[in-house]
Amino acid sequence: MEDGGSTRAELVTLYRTMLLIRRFEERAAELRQEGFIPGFLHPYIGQEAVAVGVCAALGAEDVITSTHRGHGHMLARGADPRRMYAELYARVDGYNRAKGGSLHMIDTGLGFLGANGIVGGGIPLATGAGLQRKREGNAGVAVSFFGDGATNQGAFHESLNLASLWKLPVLYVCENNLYGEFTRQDKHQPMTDIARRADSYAMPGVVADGNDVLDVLRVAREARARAAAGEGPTLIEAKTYRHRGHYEGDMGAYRPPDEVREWLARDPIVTFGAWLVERGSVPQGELNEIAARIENELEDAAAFADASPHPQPDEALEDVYRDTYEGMALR
Amino acid sequence: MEDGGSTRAELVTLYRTMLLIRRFEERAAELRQEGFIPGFLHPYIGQEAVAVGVCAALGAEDVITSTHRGHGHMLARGADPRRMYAELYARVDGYNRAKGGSLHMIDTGLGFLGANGIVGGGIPLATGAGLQRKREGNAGVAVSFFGDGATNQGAFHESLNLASLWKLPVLYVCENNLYGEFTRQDKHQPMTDIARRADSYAMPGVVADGNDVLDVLRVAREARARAAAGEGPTLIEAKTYRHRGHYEGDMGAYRPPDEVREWLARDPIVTFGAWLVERGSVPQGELNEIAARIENELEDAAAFADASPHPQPDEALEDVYRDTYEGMALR
Amino acid sequence: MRLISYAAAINEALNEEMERDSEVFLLGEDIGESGGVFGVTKGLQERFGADRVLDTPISEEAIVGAAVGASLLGGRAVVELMFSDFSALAMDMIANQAAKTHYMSGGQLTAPVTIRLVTGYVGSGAAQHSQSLEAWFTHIPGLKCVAPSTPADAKALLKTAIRDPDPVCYFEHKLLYNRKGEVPDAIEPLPFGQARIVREGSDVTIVAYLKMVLDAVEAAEILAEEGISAEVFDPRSLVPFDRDGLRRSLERTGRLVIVHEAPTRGGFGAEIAAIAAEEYFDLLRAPIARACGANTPIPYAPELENRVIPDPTRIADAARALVEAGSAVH
Amino acid sequence: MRLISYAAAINEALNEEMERDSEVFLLGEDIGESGGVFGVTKGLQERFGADRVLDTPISEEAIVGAAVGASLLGGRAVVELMFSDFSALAMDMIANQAAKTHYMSGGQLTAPVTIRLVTGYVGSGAAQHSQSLEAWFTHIPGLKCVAPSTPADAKALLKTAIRDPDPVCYFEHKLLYNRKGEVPDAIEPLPFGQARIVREGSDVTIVAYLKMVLDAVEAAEILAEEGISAEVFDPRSLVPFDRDGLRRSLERTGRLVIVHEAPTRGGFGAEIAAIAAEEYFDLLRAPIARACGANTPIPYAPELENRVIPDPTRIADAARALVEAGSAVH
Ligand SMILES: Cc1ncc(C[n+]2csc(CCOP(=O)(O)OP(=O)(O)O)c2C)c(N)n1
Ligand SMILES: Cc1ncc(C[n+]2csc(CCOP(=O)(O)OP(=O)(O)O)c2C)c(N)n1
Ligand SMILES: [Mg+2]
Ligand SMILES: [Mg+2]
Repeated sequence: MEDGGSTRAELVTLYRTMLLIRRFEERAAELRQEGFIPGFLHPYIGQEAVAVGVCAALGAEDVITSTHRGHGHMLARGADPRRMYAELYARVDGYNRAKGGSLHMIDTGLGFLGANGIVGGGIPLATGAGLQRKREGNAGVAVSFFGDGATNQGAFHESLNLASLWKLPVLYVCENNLYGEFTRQDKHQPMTDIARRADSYAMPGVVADGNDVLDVLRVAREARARAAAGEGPTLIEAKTYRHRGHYEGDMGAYRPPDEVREWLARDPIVTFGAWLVERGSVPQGELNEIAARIENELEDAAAFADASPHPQPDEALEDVYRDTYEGMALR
Repeated sequence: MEDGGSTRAELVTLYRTMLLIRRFEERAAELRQEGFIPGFLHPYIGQEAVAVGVCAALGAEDVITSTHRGHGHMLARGADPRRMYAELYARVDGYNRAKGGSLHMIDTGLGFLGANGIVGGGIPLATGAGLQRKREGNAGVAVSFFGDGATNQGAFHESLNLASLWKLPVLYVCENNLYGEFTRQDKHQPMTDIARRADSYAMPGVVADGNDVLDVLRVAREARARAAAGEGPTLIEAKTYRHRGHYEGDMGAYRPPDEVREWLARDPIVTFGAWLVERGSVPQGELNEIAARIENELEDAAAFADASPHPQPDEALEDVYRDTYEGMALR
Repeated sequence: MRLISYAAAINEALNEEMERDSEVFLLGEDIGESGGVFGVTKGLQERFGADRVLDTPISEEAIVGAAVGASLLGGRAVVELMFSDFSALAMDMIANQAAKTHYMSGGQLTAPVTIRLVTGYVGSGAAQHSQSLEAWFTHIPGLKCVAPSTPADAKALLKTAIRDPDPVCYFEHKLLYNRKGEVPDAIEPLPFGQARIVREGSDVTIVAYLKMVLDAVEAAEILAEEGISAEVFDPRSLVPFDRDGLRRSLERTGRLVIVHEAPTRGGFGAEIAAIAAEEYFDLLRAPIARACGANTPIPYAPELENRVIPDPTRIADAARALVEAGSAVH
Repeated sequence: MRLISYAAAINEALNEEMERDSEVFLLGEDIGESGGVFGVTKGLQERFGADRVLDTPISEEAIVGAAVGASLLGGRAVVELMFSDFSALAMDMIANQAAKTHYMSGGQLTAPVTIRLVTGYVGSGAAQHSQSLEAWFTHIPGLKCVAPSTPADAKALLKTAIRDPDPVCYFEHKLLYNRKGEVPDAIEPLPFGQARIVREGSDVTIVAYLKMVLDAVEAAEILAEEGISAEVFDPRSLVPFDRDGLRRSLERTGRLVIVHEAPTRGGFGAEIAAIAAEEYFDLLRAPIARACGANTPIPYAPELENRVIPDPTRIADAARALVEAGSAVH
C-alpha cells in the first residue's frame, strides 16, 4: 500500500468510514432478521474500499448515482446513518419519507442522486449529470457506481460512448465483485478485464485493487482531475468481492469455498487496519476506540429509527408530482 | 483485387448482382419521383459490394436480418425484383402484401428475416436466429447487417456480448458509410475503427474494404467458416460510402464535396467492372449485355408492380394474429 | 387432483411442454443453475440441460430479442423477465418487433415467443419491483396477454401460451407463487378468451385478475354477510377478452366493479369499462366503478403500499355504493 | 396575430424559452446542424450554439437518460424522440426513472425534463414510424402528457411543459407540422388541464386530440348538414385531464364519442370512457362510442392505412348512431 500523500487524519478517516459501512450493514442484516426492515437488502460488505476510496477523491459539488447495493456509497459520501436506518425501517424520518427504502435512497444535499433498482439505471443519469456539470463549466464531476453485471446492459455502452464523445466529466466506477446475482463473471461476459471495454470509446480504462482503499483513492483522484480539467471520462474497474450473498437471505452457495476463503483473507478493512498499525503511526488502541464509537453511533441510529413515527397512509398520495394542479394530475 | 479462387462465372455473377442493385435503386428513386412509391426510400447505392460480397459467402440455410437500407441485402440474397417493386408500389403481389413497404420487406423463403425500421433492431433478432441455428447443431449461420450509427445502440452491445459468450454462429456486418443520417462518424462516436469494438467481447473484429466485393467476400467466407465450425461470431466492419443522401429527397449537403468526389471515384461497380475487363477474362461487351438484360428485367419488374392490384381496405384487418380466436383478439 | 402451488404449476407446465416439444427452451437471468430468484424454474436445467435452460447476462433487450429471433426460426423460446418492471428495457423487441412481425410481413413470419412477466407487488419491493404493467402490452396489437389467478389456470394457460402461434405475454403474480390450489393430474391447454366465474352472484359483477381475484372473493364474502350477492369474474386472458362472458354476467347483475393492482388511470380496467359502456350500456343499472390501484408509484412502507393497492374492504365499499345508488339511477 | 405553422410554433416556443432561461437546452438526433428531419428545430443551433442544441448519437436510452440526469441538477433539457415509436428504447429512463424520481425520493428530487414525441401517422410510414403510443405514458404516475392540435396550443403548451417542475411528455403530430393557424404575437404558457371547446354543440360531444381534432371538426360539419349538433372537445392535455370540462360538455349533449388514432384497445380513449361511465353516468343518454384506430399495426399501403385510422365519415357515423339510438335508451 502507498499512502499517496494522505495525512494521518485522512488515513484514519478512511479506516473509520470503511468500518462504519461494514458495521452498518452487519447490523442492518440483524435488524432485518429481527423484523425491523421489510424490504430487500443487498449488503456492501467486502467492497468498502471502493466506495470510501472513490468518495475521498470527490469534492462537494460532485454528484453520485448508485445501485441496489448503495448503502456503502451513501455512507462514504457522508450520509446520516440515523436517517438511513429510519428509511430502512420505513419511517417518516427516513431519507425518502419511507417511500424509497434501500433501493431508492437519496440525499440531494450530498449530491447523492440515488440508489437504483434497475441494474445499469444510474449510468445514463450520471452521464446527464456530467453533461449538466459540463454546461456549468466543469464545476464538479459525476460518479456512477455499478457492478460487473451492469456492464452487459445497453445503457452502459450508450452512456460511455456519449460521455467520451462529449468529453463529459464522469467517473464510471465498475465494482467487479465477480458475480452478477448468482452468475459468475465468466458466465455473463467472455472477458475478464472490464476496464478494457473503455477502448471501445477511446476512453481511459484503469484497473484498481478494489480491496486497497489507497489504490482506489489514487486512481479516482487521477480520473477526477482529468474530468475536472475537461479531458473527459474514465472507466475505473475496481476488482473486489462481496463477502455475503447477493441479498440478505442468499447463502451464496454458488460460490466455490476456496474463492470465498481467499477473498475473505484479503478483507479491505482488516488489511488496511493492519497497515495503519504496522506503519506505526496508528496504535491498535485508537482503532479500537473508533470501533467503539461506531457501535454507539449505530446504536443511536437504530434507536432513532425505532423512535421515528410510521407514515400516515394518505402520505402515499403525496410527492407523485411536485405540481399536482390541485391534485388533478393525480386522478 | 484478389479473386480468391472464384470462378469466372462467380465473378460475373458478383458484378451482375451489384449492377442489379444499383439500377434497382436508381430506378426506384425515379419511380418515387413519378409518384409510384408512397413511403420512405433509403438507397443502397454505393454500398453494393458489401451486400453482394457477404451474401456470396452464405449458404441456403443461412438467415439475414437487415436495416432501413435493405434493398441491396435482399437482392444480393436473390429476392425477386418484381415482388420488391410491387411491395414498394403497395400492391398485393408485394412481398408483404403491401403491409410493410421498404422498411419491412421480408422473404422467409430466402431466410431474409426482414428489413427493420428500428436502427439496431435487427441485431438482437439475428443473435436469436443464431442461437436457434446453434441449437440445431450450427446448421447455418445468421448474418446481421447494420450501419455505423447502429453501433451506438445498446442492442449492439448486449447482442455481441451474448453471442460471443455463447459462441453463436453470427456474422455482425457493420457497413460503415461514415454517416448516421446527417451526422458524421466523428460526431457520433469517438473512434474510427468500429471493428475494434469486437475486443470488448473477446470476438474477432475485421476491417474489410467495403468497396471491394472480393475483399468483402474473403472476409465473410472466413467468418462464416469460423461460425459454422462452432468457433463463434465475428464483427466485420466494411468501410464504404453511400453515394446519395440518407433517403431519397436528402441532398446530402452536410457532406464535404471532396469527400463525396473521392468516394465516387472508388465506385465498387466501376472498379470491379474495370478489373474484370483488364484481367482480360471478361470483354466489355459481355458486361454491356449484362447491363442490358438488367434493364429489361427491371422494366418487367416495374410493369409487374404496376399491373398488380391495390389491396382491399379490409385486408388491413388480416395478419395481426396468425390465430385470431375467430377475431376475438382483434377487438 | 393434487394440491400444488402456483409456482409449482408453472414449473410443471414448463416441464411438460419441454418434454413434449424439443423446440421449447427457456432463457432468463438466473433461471437455470439457481432455479430463479423465486424458484419457479427449479430443477429444469438439471433435467433438460444447460442448452435448453439458459442463464443469461443482465441484458433484457438482447435476451428478449434473442428469444424473439429464435422463435422466427421455429424455436419455442420462453423468456423470463424477473420483474415485469424490467420490460421497460425490452419494449422495442416486444412491441416493435415481436408484436408486428406477422403483420408487417404480410403473414409470412410469426414470432411465437412466450414472455413471462413477473408482476405485482411483493411487500415493500418499492417503485421499480412492484409494478403491474399489463396495460402497456394489451394496447399493442399483435400481442396476446394472459393473467392467471390459480395454479390450475396458471398451468393450463402457460401450455396454451407456449403452443400459441403468436407472441404471448404471460403475467404471473409474485404473491400467488406460494398459493396452493387443486390441479388435475393431467391438464389440457385452456383456450384463451374464456373467463371463469369464480363465484356466482346477482347484484354486482366484480371483474378481477391475478392476485386481485383473491381480494375480490373476500370482498364478495363481506358483501354476502350484508345480503349483497356479488359475482366474481376472472377474465384469465386479457387479450383476447371474453366479452360474451362479461355480457352474460352483466345480464345477471347489471352492475360492474373493476379491480386491478395497476394504477387506475389507463389501466386495463379502463378498457373493460369502455367495453361495457359501449356494448352493454343498456344492461348497466348503475355507474361503473373502478377499485384499482392509486395513480402513484408503489411506495416502500407497508402502510403506504396498502394505501395504494386495492383490498377487500375498498372493493366491497365500491360494490356496496353501486348497489345502494344503483337502482335509483334509471 | 400571425398565421404560422404548428412546426413554426414549436420552434418559436423553443426559441423563446431558450432566450428566457439559459438552463433550457435541446438534445436529439440530427436536431442541430440539420434542424431536424421535420425541420422543427431549424436555426436554433445557429442561434444558441452547439452546446445548447446538441446532436446526439443514435442512443435513445442514453440521450433520454442524459436529459433526465441533467434535469436532476436543474438543467431544463428538452429531448426529441424523432419518432415516438423509438420511445420503446427509452422506457426505463422515462417510466422507471424520470416518472418516479420525485416520489421515490420522498419529494427531494424532481426530473423536470420535457420529452418531445413525434407522433402519429405520416402516410405510408408503416408499423414502426406511425404509432401513437400516448397510452403508455398516461398510465405511468409521475408523468404529465400534453397533445396540442393547433399552432397556438402547441406553442403555449410547450412553454408550460418546459417550465413545469415535473417530467412532461409532449406529443406532436407529424401531419400537423405544416398546418397553419393564428398565433398571438406574445403568448403566455397555457396551464395544463384546460380543454378547449373547438366547436359548440348540443346533441353529442366528440372528444379528440392531436390531428384527430381536424377530422372531428369535419365530422361535425357533416353532421350539421343532417341537423345534428356536435360539440368538439379537445382536452389538449391528457394528464391532467379536464374532467369538469367534460362534465359541462356532457351536461349539454348527453352523448359521447371518443376519437384517437391509437388502437382502440387500451388507448387513452378507454380512460375517457371509464371516467364518463364512472362519474357522469347519469348524464349519458346513450352508450359511449369510440371511433378510434383499429387494433392493428399501421400498414404501409394508403388504402390499408386509411382503413385503420379514423376519418370524418367514420366519426360522423359513430355520432349519428348514438343520436339515433340515444333518445331511445332511457
Ligand atoms: C434491469 C435489471 N435486471 C435485473 C435486475 C435483478 N438484479 C438485481 S441486482 C442483479 C445483479 C447485478 O449484478 P452487478 O451489476 O454485478 O452488481 P452486484 O449485485 O454484483 O453489486 C440483478 C440481476 C435488476 N434489478 N434490474
Ligand atoms: C431507433 C431508431 N432511432 C432513429 C431512427 C431514425 N434513423 C433512421 S436511419 C438512421 C441513421 C442510421 O445510421 P446508420 O446505422 O449508420 O445506417 P445508414 O443509414 O448509414 O445505412 C436514423 C437515425 C430509427 N429509424 N430508429
Ligand atoms: Mg457484481
Ligand atoms: Mg451509416
